[in-house]
Amino acid sequence: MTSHAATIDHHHDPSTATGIPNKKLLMWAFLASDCMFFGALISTHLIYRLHPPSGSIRPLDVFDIQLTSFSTFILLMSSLMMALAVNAIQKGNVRSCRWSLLTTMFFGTIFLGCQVFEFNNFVLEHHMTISNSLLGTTFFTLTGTHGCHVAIGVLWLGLMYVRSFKRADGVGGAGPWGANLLHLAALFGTLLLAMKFVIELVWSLHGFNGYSLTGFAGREFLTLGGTLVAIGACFWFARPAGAVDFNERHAIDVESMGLYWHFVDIVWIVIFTAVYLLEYL
Amino acid sequence: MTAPAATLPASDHGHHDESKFPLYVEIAMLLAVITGVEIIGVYLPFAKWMIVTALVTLSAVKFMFVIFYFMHLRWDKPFCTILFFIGLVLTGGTMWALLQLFGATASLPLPT
Amino acid sequence: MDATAKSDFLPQEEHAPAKTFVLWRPIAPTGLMGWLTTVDHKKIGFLYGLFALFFFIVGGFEALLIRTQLMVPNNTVLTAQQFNTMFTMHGTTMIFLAVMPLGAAFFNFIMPLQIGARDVAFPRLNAFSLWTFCAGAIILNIGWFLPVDRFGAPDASWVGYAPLTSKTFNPAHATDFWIMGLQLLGVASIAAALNFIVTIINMRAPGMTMMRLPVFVWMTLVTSFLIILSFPAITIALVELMMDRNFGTNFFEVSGGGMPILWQHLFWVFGHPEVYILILPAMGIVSEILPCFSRKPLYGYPIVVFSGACIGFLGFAVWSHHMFTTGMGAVATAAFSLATMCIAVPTGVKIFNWIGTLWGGHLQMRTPMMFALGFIWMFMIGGFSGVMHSAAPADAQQQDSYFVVAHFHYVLIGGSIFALLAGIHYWFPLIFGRMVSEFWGKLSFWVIFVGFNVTFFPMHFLGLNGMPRRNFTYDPNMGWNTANFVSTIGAYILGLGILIYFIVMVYTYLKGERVGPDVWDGRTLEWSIPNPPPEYNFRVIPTVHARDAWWYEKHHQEEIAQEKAEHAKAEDTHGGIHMPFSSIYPFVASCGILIAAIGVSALDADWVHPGIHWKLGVTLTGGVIMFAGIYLWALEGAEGYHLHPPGDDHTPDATAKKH
Amino acid sequence: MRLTTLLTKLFCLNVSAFLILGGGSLLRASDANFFVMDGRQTTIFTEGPVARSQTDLFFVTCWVTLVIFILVGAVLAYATVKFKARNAADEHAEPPPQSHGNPLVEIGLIAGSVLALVIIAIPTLKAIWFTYDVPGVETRAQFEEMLQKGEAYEVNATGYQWWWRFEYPGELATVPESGGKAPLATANELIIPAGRPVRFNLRTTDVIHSFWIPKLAGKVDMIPNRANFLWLKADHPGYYWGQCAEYCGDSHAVMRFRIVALGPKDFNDWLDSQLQPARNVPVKTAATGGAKAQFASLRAFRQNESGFSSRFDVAPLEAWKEKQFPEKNEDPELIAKGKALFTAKTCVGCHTVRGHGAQGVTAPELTHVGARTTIAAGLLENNHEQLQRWIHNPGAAKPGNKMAKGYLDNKITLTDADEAALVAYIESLK
Ligand code: HEA
Ligand code: HEA
Ligand code: HEC
Ligand code: CUA
Ligand SMILES: [Cu+2]
Repeated sequence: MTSHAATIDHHHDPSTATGIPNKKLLMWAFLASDCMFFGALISTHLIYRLHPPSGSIRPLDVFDIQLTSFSTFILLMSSLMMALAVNAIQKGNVRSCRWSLLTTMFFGTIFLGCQVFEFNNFVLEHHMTISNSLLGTTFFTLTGTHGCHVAIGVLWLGLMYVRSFKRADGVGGAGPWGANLLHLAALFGTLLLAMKFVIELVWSLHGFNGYSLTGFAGREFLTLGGTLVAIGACFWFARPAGAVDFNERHAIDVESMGLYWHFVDIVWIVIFTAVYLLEYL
Repeated sequence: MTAPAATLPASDHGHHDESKFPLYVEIAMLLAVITGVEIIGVYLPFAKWMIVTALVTLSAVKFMFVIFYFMHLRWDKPFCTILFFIGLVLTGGTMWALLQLFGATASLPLPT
Repeated sequence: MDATAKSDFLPQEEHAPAKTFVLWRPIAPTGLMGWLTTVDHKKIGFLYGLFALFFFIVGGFEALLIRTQLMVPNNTVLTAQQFNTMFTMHGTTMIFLAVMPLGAAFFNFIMPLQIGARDVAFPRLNAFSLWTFCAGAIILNIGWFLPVDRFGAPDASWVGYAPLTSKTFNPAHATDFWIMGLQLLGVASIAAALNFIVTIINMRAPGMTMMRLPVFVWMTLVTSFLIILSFPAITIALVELMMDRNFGTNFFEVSGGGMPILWQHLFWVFGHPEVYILILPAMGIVSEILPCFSRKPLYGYPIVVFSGACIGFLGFAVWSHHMFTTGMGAVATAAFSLATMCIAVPTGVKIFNWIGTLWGGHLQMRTPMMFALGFIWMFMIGGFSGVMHSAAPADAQQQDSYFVVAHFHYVLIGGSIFALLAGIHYWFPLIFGRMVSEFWGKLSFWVIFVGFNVTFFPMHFLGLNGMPRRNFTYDPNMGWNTANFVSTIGAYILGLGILIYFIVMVYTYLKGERVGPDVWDGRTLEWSIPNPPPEYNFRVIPTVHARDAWWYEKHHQEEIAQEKAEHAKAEDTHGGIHMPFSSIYPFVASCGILIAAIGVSALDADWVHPGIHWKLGVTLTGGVIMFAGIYLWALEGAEGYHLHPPGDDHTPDATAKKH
Repeated sequence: MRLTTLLTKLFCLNVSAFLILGGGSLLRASDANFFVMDGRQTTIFTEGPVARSQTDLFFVTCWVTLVIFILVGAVLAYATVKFKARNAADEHAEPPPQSHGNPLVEIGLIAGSVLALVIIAIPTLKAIWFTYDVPGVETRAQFEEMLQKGEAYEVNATGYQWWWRFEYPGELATVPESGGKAPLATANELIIPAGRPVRFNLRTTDVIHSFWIPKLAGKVDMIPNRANFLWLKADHPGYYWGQCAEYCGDSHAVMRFRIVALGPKDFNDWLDSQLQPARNVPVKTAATGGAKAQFASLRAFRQNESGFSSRFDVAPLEAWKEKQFPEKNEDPELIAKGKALFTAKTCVGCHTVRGHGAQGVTAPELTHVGARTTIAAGLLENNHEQLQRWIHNPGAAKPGNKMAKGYLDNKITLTDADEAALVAYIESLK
């Protein structure tokens, strides 16, 4: 560090006293802090699991290990895609990076969908709500906070994806920020509608929450239609249009986002073991 | 920030050239396999403490793989690792202490 | 986001890229907009200082009311409820709105100058921290202006022990304001701390190695680490409490199996590191002032630095010493008792090295030095009563008595506040280019010093004589009358001293004697620049060759002058000094957060309550504004312009041009 | 320059005037010797082994740190004086040698500090185990044995906003209402046997309180959903002051209580009388012509006005003993009226008076309230005046008080005559 700092050309030099980019350092410091956030939450959950009030719900009666394993697997794969996205942009491969970003987002959304399903299931089928039991209180708060982290990650991914279309010449339809916003809207429209569709589908197959096996007719198709429209809009916004201001110089932005995403993944690794698996012993 | 690859110090740079694609895929597979083992593990008829130890170890391994490979710590300046581990170690210590405090008999809640 | 880096590899365009109206960026506006959009670490630091001093007066005023009520037994100046509100807000205000931001003011203003940087690593994030801090301060205090029955100011003490803070025992929204206020202050502090960490690690001038950092910078770094690692604990505790109050969860709800003791643990996991967050910057300041006025380097620099880090680390291992009376069991009590005692060792090391610094020096008894010496004496007393607390069984008698109040005011006022006041005096000539008169400075010191001791020393006796804290009244037959009376008189003297201090500051700011740069014959880099410092801080980024960098420069002038000239030339060929654009979006985002937080604090647990839609509407509106602010902030990018300081080869009128 | 000098002189003059005047008024104040610390809640002059161990430890810490303070302070003072620049020439002299430190000195000082801490740590550890050595906390059987042998005593103490309930699990009192027996319960005045270790099971039903009798033992908190214990022993019979030490809401400051430690015989006598149901004052004996109780109508009390007569304050233990006997000039008719009112005004909904049909549980037990020296959790002396002050407007005496809320909820209004009758009745409950 010492000799390095003394020898670098300090003027306008993008590299820093340590050679670590500022954004990366910021991210690592933030993650160190985030450890403590989740540490406090997980501790709360475990403490109450060690001292459950009498007559409380048994986790095994509500948990669904298949679903959780599936979403764990999906989140792991999203981490892989994230790593690939960083790898791609570091080599200046914008197209590949975009696809990886989209896949990451997609997996993230599936994870969230699973969580929405899981929460609904717990509340409606097993009557475990956030307020009627201590288990519900700590479980929903912990996994919900994690879910919020995933959701913020998906949002960030979406912003990055849309940003990758920023034109190098700075011109474009409603101005760069207007087009940007619409593109973003289309993207999240797609994700939300698709998620809604899938959940409706599953519900109707399970036949609860006001849906019945035979009821697969009206609402679902409406959602499906909306999804398709939104996808179309995404394609339209993503049409090739000249050079973009997005390349290996922006690798650090993608990389710091990736750090966040992977962190969310490792938190889940801990939650999966501490909150779910240990209960099965 | 936004350091273009070209201006990064050479030591950092070299790794960006050869693709890590295969490595990443391998690691992802490894992680999936470990997760599978964990899930099966909880149903195995071993002593509880053994399974708990195994689960904790396996999770720790996954954790380390993700931070050192996916999150690049292995190739980054050691300072990043130090930075993160300060947080990690303090969190671990605090969680341990909290669980101990609430595990002690003197801290039990009132019997209901 | 970083200002200095990007321009080099962006195409050096002659004209700014086409920008729409929303993303238009002010270069160097003045007036109100100038302050709201500023990203200059010095202006931000100044604002932090201004707000902090304002709240110090507010908190002090609350303290005087507390003391007035306690002046005589069975007094009726305040009602019980008002009194409880007063000490709650006094504690909260002093800690979160006075001492912490005053520390942040110095971090912002001084730290970049000491490491030879032109700004912090993320200037806009810095502005965001400032405005979010303001939002938190507003929410904390908003209750004063609302009806007492349903809102009112918080009155659950600064530690807010569950279940007194639950809806059952505290139905008014006062507690919700307290929760959301602290939550925002946490966000602001964490964001600022992250920024400082990156700045210190990454923005050091060439040659400024970690072991050459001024001790104040080191303490900033340690403090920042404490902030990012301890605030999450209270954030989570507050989230849980908020959920209990608004969403019917059971974290601290006994009827649902919750354990209120958990709140105490989470709070003190934060709370103890927090007290070191308050003292370490102070120690940093003192470690700057003593060498300067002894004309000698700090004695044992490496060990002072190391002991600072050590205190920070140990600070995470002792939280339960605030809970000795909660019946943790013998083993846990013993463990925390011993761990707490250990902290005396690194702290002692600092004291010894400060004395070592004085030893053999040429001590110049200027006002900052007086405050710094006062700090050592008073902090020692406070530290020793801390050690008395750490002996758990003895603490069983002292906990929640005035002995604790005496302890923490000795470390907080005799420690933190003395050092911060010293810092204001010390850096005043640098910041404003004027110097405080020695006579008035010393007078304020002595009045404060006397007033402080008269106020708080008798409290030790009160505590040992069994007077519990947080008491709005006491009976005349307890043997507490005189000590309380003396203490109140002392508080008035102290208030007078502080009044003198502030009047002198304001007078000096307006009319004080103008001074040239480097009035104190300083040792660190901030003294190498003109005062008040120019926007860009350093005409040429310095190259550091030794620990007390500026002292070294002064003694190796030719060598340095040559080096500087070369660097200046190099900089000009790159197009001048790079400055970041101002931005309004951090302010917008903070406003959004403020509105959303007000909405959340007004929510009711009863979700079919008639006003709920309106309140949700406010919350969502705030959320949308916040999101819009962050979105546009991200979109506008971290660009900047180039500046040619007057006096170089370029035409003077071309001081600012966009690229 | 001249002006400054003048101002300085004036200032000094003012300060001295102030000090003289202030000093004078201080000396006149009642407890000018506050540094003696011999107040009613002193932690320095202790009267039981637990508090003594804590005070002894305090003095160890105090002496060790005092010695360090003197040593370090002396060096600091010496350095400040010795190396001070005396004049301008001195200030502008060549800077002193730029020395950087000496590892040997550092190590020596660190070792010294550690040593000092060890001196503190050893008695600390001893005292921790001593205070945590609550009788019979390990097994119930062992504790029963100790109780049998009279080596220990047990009391359940429960904190309420803002009063205390004390229950004696080993003493069964007759409950005429149910025809059975129930553990003896009292409120706000704690009677313990002197010379016997007493174990307290500390509980709370609402928020956190802290149980503190400074002269007998350091405090232990009462925490919801948590079982805490404390033990203490009073060396000899005496009257003690206690107070809630954890902020618990509006009236935390006036959540006080009194403790009476009694010798074996007195204690047994007290128990015997307490185990009885509340006393009935037969109306007929009134004919014997006891003087009618006189009640002046209530004078206005200032907010926070002290609730004690100085006579009681000087000799509280004697006052307590007096209180154990029926009042001298009882007015049976008035008492009977009060008894009726007690039911009519719904006091019975909250308070228990064993044998008089009152079985409320949310408020202090009043079966033998007349035999206590204080009411409203140690805030007011138990005499006509203060009783009337209390039932006239409980909220004024104790802010936020739950009884005041009860008045509102149950729409209780009392006339002066009602108050007089109720007071007479309450005083008769011995
Ligand atoms: C600036 C803030 C600050 C600082 C620096 C400290 C420093 C210390 N504090 Fe303090 N403390 C508070 C702020 C602070 N505290 C506050 C606000 C509370 C109350 C919170 C509330 O309840 O509202 C509190 C409460 C508090 C308690 C809980 C009391 C109770 O409620 O029962 C304890 C218990 O152990 C404690 C201990 C200590 C110790 C051991 C130190 C040590 O760090 C002190 C070390 C310093 C020295 C010892 C002096 C110098 C050393 C030498 C000269 C070397 C040689 C000395 C020896 C070997 C002894 N503090
Ligand atoms: C850094 C923190 C800090 C600071 C600086 C102070 C400063 C002061 N505090 Fe502090 N105090 C706390 C932190 C702090 N306090 C905390 C955390 C608590 C615990 C809260 C709780 O229990 O929850 C507490 C509690 C507390 C109590 C105990 C309340 C109780 O338990 O019932 C008391 C009582 O005397 C007190 C007094 C004072 C006084 C007299 C000052 C003085 O130093 C103030 C000096 C300042 C001024 C006087 C104002 C400036 C001048 C003017 C406004 C000009 C006008 C002046 C005149 C007209 C004379 N404080
Ligand atoms: C809401 C229920 C409630 C009602 C109704 C009520 N009280 Fe009380 N009472 C209380 C509570 C609670 C206290 C303890 C207050 C405290 O000290 O904080 C108390 C305290 C007292 C005390 C002091 C007891 C002691 O030992 O300190 C007396 C005497 C008393 N009440 C008498 C009465 C009378 C007479 C009435 C009817 C006119 C009455 N109370 C009605 C709740 C009630
Ligand atoms: Cu009960 Cu304070
Ligand atoms: Cu502490």
